[in-house]
Amino acid sequence: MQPTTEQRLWMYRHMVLSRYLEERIEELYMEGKTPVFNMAKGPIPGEMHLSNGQEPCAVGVCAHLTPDDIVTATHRPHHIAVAKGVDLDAMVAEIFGKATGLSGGRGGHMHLFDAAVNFSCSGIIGEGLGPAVGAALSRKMQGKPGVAVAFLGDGAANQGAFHESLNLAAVWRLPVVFVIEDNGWGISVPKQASTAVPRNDRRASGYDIPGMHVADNDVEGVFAMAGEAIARAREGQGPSLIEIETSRLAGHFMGDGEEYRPKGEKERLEQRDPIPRYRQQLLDIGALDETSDAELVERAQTRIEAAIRFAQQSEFLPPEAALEEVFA
Amino acid sequence: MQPTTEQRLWMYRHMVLSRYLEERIEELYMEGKTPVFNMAKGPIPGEMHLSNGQEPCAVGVCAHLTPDDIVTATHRPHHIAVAKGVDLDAMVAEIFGKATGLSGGRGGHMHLFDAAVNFSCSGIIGEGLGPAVGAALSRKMQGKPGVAVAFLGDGAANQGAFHESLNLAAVWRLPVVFVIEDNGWGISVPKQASTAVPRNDRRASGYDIPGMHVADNDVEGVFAMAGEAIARAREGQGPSLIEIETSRLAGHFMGDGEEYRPKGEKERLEQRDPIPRYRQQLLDIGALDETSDAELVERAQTRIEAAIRFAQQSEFLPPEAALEEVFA
Amino acid sequence: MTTTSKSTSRKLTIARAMAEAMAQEMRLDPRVFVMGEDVGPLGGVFGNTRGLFEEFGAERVRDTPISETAFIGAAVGAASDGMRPIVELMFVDFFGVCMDAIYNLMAKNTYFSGGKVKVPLVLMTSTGGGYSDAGQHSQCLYGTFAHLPGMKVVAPSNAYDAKGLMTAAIRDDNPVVFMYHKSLQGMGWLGTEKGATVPVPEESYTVEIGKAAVVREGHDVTLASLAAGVHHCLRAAKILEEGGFSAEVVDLRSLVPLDRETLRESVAKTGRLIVVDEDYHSYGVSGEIIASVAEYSGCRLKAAPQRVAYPDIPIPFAPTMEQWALPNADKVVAAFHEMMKENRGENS
Amino acid sequence: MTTTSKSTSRKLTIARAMAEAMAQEMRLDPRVFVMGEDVGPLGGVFGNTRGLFEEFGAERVRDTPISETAFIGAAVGAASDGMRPIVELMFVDFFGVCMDAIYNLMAKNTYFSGGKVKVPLVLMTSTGGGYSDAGQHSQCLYGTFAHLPGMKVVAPSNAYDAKGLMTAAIRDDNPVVFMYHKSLQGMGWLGTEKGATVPVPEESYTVEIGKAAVVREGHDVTLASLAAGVHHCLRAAKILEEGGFSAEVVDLRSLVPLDRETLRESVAKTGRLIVVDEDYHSYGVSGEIIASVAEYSGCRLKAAPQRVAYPDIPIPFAPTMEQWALPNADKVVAAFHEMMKENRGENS
Ligand SMILES: Cc1ncc(C[n+]2csc(CCOP(=O)(O)OP(=O)(O)O)c2C)c(N)n1
Ligand SMILES: Cc1ncc(C[n+]2csc(CCOP(=O)(O)OP(=O)(O)O)c2C)c(N)n1
Ligand SMILES: [Mg+2]
Ligand SMILES: [Mg+2]
Repeated sequence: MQPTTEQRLWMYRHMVLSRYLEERIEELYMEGKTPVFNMAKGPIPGEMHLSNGQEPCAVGVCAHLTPDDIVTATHRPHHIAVAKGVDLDAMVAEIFGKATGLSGGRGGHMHLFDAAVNFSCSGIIGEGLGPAVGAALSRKMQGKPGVAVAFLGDGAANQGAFHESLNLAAVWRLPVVFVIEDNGWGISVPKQASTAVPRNDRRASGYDIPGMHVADNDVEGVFAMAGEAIARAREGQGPSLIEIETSRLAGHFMGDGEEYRPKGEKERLEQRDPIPRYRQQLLDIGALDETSDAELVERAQTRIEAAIRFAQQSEFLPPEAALEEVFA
Repeated sequence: MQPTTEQRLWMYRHMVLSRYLEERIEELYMEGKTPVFNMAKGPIPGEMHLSNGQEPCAVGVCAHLTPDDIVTATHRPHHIAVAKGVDLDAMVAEIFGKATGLSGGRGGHMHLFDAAVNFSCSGIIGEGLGPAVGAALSRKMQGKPGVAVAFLGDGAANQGAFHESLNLAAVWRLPVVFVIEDNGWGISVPKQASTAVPRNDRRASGYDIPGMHVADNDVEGVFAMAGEAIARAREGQGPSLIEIETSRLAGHFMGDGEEYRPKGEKERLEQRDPIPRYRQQLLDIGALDETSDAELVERAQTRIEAAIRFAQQSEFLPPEAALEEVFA
Repeated sequence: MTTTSKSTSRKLTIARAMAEAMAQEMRLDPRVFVMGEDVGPLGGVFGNTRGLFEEFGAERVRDTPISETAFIGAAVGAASDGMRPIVELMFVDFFGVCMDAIYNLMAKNTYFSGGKVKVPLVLMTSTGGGYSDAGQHSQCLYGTFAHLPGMKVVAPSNAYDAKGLMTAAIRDDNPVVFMYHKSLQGMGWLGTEKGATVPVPEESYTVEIGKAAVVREGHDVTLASLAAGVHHCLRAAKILEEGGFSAEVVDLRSLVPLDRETLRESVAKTGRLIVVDEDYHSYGVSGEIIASVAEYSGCRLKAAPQRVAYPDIPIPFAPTMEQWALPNADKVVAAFHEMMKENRGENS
Repeated sequence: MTTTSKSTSRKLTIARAMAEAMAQEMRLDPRVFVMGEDVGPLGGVFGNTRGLFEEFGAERVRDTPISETAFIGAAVGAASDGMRPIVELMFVDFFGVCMDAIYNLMAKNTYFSGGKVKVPLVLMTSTGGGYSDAGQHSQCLYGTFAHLPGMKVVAPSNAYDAKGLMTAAIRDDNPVVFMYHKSLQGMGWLGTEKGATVPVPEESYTVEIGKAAVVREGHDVTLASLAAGVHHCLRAAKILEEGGFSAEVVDLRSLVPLDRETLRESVAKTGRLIVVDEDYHSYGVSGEIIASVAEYSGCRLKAAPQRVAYPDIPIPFAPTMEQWALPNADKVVAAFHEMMKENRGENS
């Protein structure tokens, strides 16, 4: 399955949007955190897991989804949220904890919920899988269209929830796709020290479902595999599992010293940064030229800056609002 | 791998011991529970999960184990306890809740612990797997010999603990063998309604470990596969997974009406009762004759009767003993 | 919404009352469905889904694999997508294999979404011992669930409340943990607490979640409890009555929200409090109830409050030990007499 | 076994004190080992295993997959087989994915085996918020763990106690849950409570599990708390002192066993009690502490006891909301003044 030019540009644009967002968050996050790094300080306090490098997973999958389809993402959710079409203003405002945020600042960066595009994420490893299965069940029972996609990390593939959810989805033949973003790390622990198989797509056969693999963080490889898996799901042929070799260009979270990384790894990964690579690919096939690229990048930056401004200019909810929304 | 005559007779004797124990427990359990079945009544109150039909799994595996090896069993533990060499008197006394029981009556039939032969079991599905992995780790770290075997039901193979434990054992290459007693049921739910693969040994490849299968509840098939897996473990080649097709001749627990069983299933299973089958096999190859069989059966019955008498004649702990042994 | 008419004299067990509430809601609302282990053809190990499979079929009454994390997580996903699942965790003792799905997901998604995602889900689960099912099948764990914010927690003592609370729970837009005590289910094989099988109207009705009930009036002492404990209290009240004392019995019915008003009013009247709780003694329901009264300066106690709770030990198998450890009417009566020895004067 | 000599003036953070206790025990006893996520080369996300990997290597300081059920279950199996594992659950908030291994296995095997199987295991886990890590990374859950029998539960407020309690926990033949509060760890990036970094002797010593400490004497009110809350209390006591009131501060240190004697003695002396608890308000530590005093007829209270606890809400991300909801010294002071308005006479 090959993307159309429009799809190619959509993917590229969303990669650029996402990356620029992360770069800006990185800067803003550090405000108030120098010279002494204290997570509690600055306009964006708390943990921050950046998605730099993992954009191909998000765009290659979400290119096939409509707002009606369901996505559950992880503690590292920004790129996926951007590609799923989460309201950018409200999302950035949520990351800043503002009243105008997706949930008024109650959730923060690990808890982004946008019901309008059926997006959610969570801070617990493997927690999104069950809900994706359930959303797919809901669609099947209601006879409504819709596919659910659960994103997870390679580390998450060793959680019990992974096994239970894949089995349940397979037994009930539900329209779900499980997408593993294999960045080779779970915080400081390398994949080979935590995962008994080199590739998790091999685990699909334990559920009698297709297992697919995308090497080298390849945008169009993701697009192709995800397209197949999502089409299968839409046609009622049940779940699939995809593992994507991707790269975590940043630390696990902001403030990570990354001493555990083998020397040179980071530089190597940066040289394979998927965004300049895909840009070059698009230039090579003529889907993009320098001018249209510059325009696209500028538009993306403008959009992100607007969202940041929106967030910065928004107010916080009054503190007592903490007591609200516990119950519907 | 073929058993010696001695091993054959050992396996047969332990099957007979176990079955006779279950038959007697069945009778004793019903005391005080007729005409109205109330689980709280009689000399053996509480849930009772009989192992009738699953003896091949226990003896075929335990034939390869020494008291030093570790076994963790399930909520349906009697056959395995018998084959592992758990003290019969103390075990039956525990089932009766007596002071002379393995734990003074604190545990009961689902919580049989005999440290002398490294046996334990538990009432939570999949709960024994982690401890088996840990015991194997302990041996490896201490440089002591010993293999750990975790028994589980086919239903348990869909618990998260299964996945996590197999992965951990494989990553650390520990001497553990996982043995699935596939009786086709999890209470009233048939395997095909709960398990996405027809055979769980297929799941082994998700952990890069050998997956073995034994069809038709075959004692010597179990012996051969378990022998191979245990030898691998002893040689430091890591874990294996074995699935054994076995049969639950009784209900899930005593009092189960079993209306959910397809018509004729029970009769069919009874015709394939592994004990008369194995007896015939041993007669056929001359390992057993009618006289030695009768003797063996009688000795087994005598042993069980002695254990039951021991249990019946034992006292209960004083009620306040409930407060003891919470902490070491 | 609360109907108190008990026009009918038809008595139901709690098991049947639960099933009836579910069936009625399933007829009304196609979004309601049931899932869990053995809830289908078997009708639930504790009988509370009997008849549902026959009426609604395998799509809406779904047997699951033994995968509590996945299917409770799935229920949250379905509830967030517009369905109204009723999920069963067969024994509350199993919560440890799936508590993340329950408390980090089910209980928090509404808050995390700023109220935009609703999780209308009923998690029903059996509690309690007394029939020698030992330490992994006999617990109550009321305190464990009630402690964690974001879910309502109810525990009926009789079939009338069970039906009304179940209906209310299904209609609630929030997750409700419905804890039913095995000894009250009316399944013969678990023994039967007669007082739990009461007249239940055929028509649908709700019992408001968050309202305690004064199930017996009195003025010498307040006996506060829930589920099976209510019956111990009622028996104790009878014994005390024979001795010339008048006990008020408060059936909490709901732990979250907790009706502290009813409780405090009662204790303000009686001046004495005994909490009866089959859950573990420390850091649980009994402590909270006592604290809720003690911290309320409107209650002047005539004696130090007492609790008759399960000791802080795993639940032993042997019936001798288990029965000794469980709360019962005699222990409540003894606690009362102990209390009467203390003389604080009128305003202590 | 308790040594109280603080001969050294060397100050350590709690993180370093924990690591030092582990290292000393690992040198003494080859059965002691550490496992958990990122405890190896990284030295623990919260610094408490720093240096161990370098000294003891990958066999004894084991990074695990993100498989808490398996590795905590494995720790139980190893402990039962003669090892003495120290396991890390990175954030206590994650308990839901592995609570079965913790409470049905780790906490019960000794009982189920009639005392014949020992489970000498330390489960260390981080607690607490205050740095905007939101609702799945900021909880305390003290009550959740303390409620379930079979495991000891400690929560130090300073490095001296942390080292002594850790050493005691490792030497204990029972499972001990060691809850360390992130704001006290002394990791700069989590902020630093200065009062937690105190002189710690180089030599090995134990602090007895189950003994509270009166960390400040006073006679007008007892402020009871644990971990980070102790520092709020100490600050409140200073403010109160300026106002002419004298507050006694009780650092519980251990929730299981709970030192009710020290607590009751203190309240018997002061006649007033405020419990400060960062865990959820209802059905938790604060309720239990109040009940433990209220039910003890030796304590005559001059005012209704109060609690300053975390409200029954998930923990919000926005710092404005989170800080507002957290306990602090001002809230304690306000609670005291509120209390002083009540006049019960001397023996109420
Ligand atoms: C159940 C659970 N265990 C541990 C953690 C702590 N934790 C947060 S992210 C992370 C690593 C996750 O690795 P992976 O799934 O590969 O995702 P990545 O961070 O690489 O994107 C861990 C261990 C958690 N959040 N939840
Ligand atoms: C975590 C958990 N979930 C559910 C149960 C209830 N339960 C007890 S036995 C059983 C069926 C187990 O099936 P299987 O593993 O195949 O073992 P079998 O009973 O067939 O021997 C179930 C669901 C439990 N004990 N623990
Ligand atoms: Mg990763
Ligand atoms: Mg089975």
